[in-house]
Amino acid sequence: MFEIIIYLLLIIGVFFNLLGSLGLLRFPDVYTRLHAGTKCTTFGSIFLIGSVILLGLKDWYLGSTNGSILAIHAIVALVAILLTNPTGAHAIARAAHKSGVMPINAQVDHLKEDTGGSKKTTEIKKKEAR
Amino acid sequence: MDLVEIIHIILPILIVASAVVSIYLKDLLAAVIALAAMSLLLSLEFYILQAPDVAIAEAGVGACLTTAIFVIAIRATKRKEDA
Amino acid sequence: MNQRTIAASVFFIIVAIFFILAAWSMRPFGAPDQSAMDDYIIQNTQEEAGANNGVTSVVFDYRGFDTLGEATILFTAVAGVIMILRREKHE
Amino acid sequence: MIEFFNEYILVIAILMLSIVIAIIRVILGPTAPDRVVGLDTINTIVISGMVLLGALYQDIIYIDVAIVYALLSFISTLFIAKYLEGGGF
Amino acid sequence: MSEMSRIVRTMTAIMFPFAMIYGLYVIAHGHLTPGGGFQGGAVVASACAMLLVAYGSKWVEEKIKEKNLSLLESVGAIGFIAIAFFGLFFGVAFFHNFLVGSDLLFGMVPAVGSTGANINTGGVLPLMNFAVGLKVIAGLFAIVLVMAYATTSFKEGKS
Amino acid sequence: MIYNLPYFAVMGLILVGLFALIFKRNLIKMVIGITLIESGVNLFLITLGYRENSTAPIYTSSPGGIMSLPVPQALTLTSIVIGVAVLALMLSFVILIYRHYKSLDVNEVRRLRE
Repeated sequence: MFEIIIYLLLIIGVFFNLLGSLGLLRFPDVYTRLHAGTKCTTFGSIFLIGSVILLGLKDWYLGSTNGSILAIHAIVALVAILLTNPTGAHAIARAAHKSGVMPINAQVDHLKEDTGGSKKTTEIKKKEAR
Repeated sequence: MDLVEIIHIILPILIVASAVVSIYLKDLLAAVIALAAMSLLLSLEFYILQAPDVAIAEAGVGACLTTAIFVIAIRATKRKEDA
Repeated sequence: MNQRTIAASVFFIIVAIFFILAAWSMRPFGAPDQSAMDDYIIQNTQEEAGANNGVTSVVFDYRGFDTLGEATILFTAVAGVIMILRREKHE
Repeated sequence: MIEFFNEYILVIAILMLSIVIAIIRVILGPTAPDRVVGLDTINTIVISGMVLLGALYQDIIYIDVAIVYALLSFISTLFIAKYLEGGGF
Repeated sequence: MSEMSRIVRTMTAIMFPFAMIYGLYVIAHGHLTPGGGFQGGAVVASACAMLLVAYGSKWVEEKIKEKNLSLLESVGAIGFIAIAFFGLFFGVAFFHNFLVGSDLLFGMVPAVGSTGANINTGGVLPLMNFAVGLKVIAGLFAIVLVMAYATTSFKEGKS
Repeated sequence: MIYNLPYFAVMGLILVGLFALIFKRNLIKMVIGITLIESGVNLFLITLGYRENSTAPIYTSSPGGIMSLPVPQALTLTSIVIGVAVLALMLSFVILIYRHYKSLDVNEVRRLRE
């Protein structure tokens, strides 16, 4: 019972991780690569670490003290990944846009128009954004 | 334990490959990124060579401090390698 | 392609051949030759140093002088960095 | 080793393949943000691989390394992003 | 100018106590789990570097003076050497582990073989871990802070 | 029985670092080369202390069995912290040289010196 769920979680996780890195290779520009390389691997890692948590809970249920410690440490690692990974992705996207990397095949770039508009509206929008 | 040997085989090749990349690239920032990847894989190598103490030290130093110092130095000097 | 580059190339090739031969004739991976000292440390670290972690007991107990030298080098390096870069702040 | 754990080894081998692909992106990437995205991907994959290896060795002390990486690996990303944004530190 | 966007600042303010506590855990459990003074010091210094990159070096310089970091590093070094000299005074030799087997703090001897974690063991090793950890924290963070601050002020004065 | 592949990785790292140190003229590239050599030496020490099918030398709830050697790991541990301190010192010198000569090229620095 437990093993079937663990197998399922492992299959889902490794599938999404492989898909994420493949998308990282195949996509055309930075922003789409960011989708593949950050969101997809984070989603896969949730399932992979979740399988380890389930393994620890199973050991704990069977009467081993190491199982609970394994599960708790894996939960801490999962929470750390969930907190830090989107922050890094946001920082990369913002830096890429500020350093002048444009999306390929983009017809309208709203952010560009915002920063290139009249100064007053830009300042107001900046204050709102802060 | 046969498939673990695959990790033992792939990982040194990747380490040397990223080291070569970090020397080959002309852009110094890209070289530093490749160096960070090398440090990351080196920490995984320490991990599977049964040295978790060294892996933690390499993680704390290589993941953050080395890259930080290099980026600060590149910020203070210049980015492109003229050669 | 001056003489300097040629001499450097020859030196590099000699060193490369030496390293390749050394890596080729190394003992097999995963089987240390002499491990008497390490076996002693592994067996006695819980009684003598009182620690479960063998590496920490080596760093701070069996080989404390290494750590003392490391502390000296770290102190010197930090003092050097502060001394080099501090002058810019007051200008 | 129990036979059940061989599946973990298989998963880790596939993760190695993913790391190879991400390394190719780090090598190819035309601009610096591409390479940073590749580095971030390698970070995440290595963290999950470390947790799986800790479960494979059945030794709880190994997962500490994964936690350290998960806590600290995005700081290098922040430094490089701040450099690309321009402005001093 | 020198601070990052609001998301990064908020997440840094959330993550910084976690990283700090985890680093102190690594230092304090150095004799039981993988870790110790060097590793925990590197983790805490990295956490402080995260604060530096998110809020800018000027903000950090106002909070933590580099002089105090220098002082802290000297305190760590003096503590390390003093513990080593205690081994000479109370025991037989420099770096002698004089607390093992006594009834004092950290004086218990663990059972031989694979045991559970008991934090009251280790002799002088936890104390040395704390001294060296203090030294490494202060040293590495002083390096990063001084480099960031000096180069930034140079650039702004230049342009 | 991996047929000495980690030794070849050590050799590759040290050779790549030496190549950068000899043939590159950029100062930061040379510093990167020194970092690579240091990483190679660390990997060499850890590789020397590895035993086949061993566990880490830590007794806290370990599964038992033979353990890998602790002394090379301890030496590597001190080596890493020394490495980052010395790296910071070298980069400080590089920043100082750039402020004096406005260049990172080794030949430029040497020529202006004469």
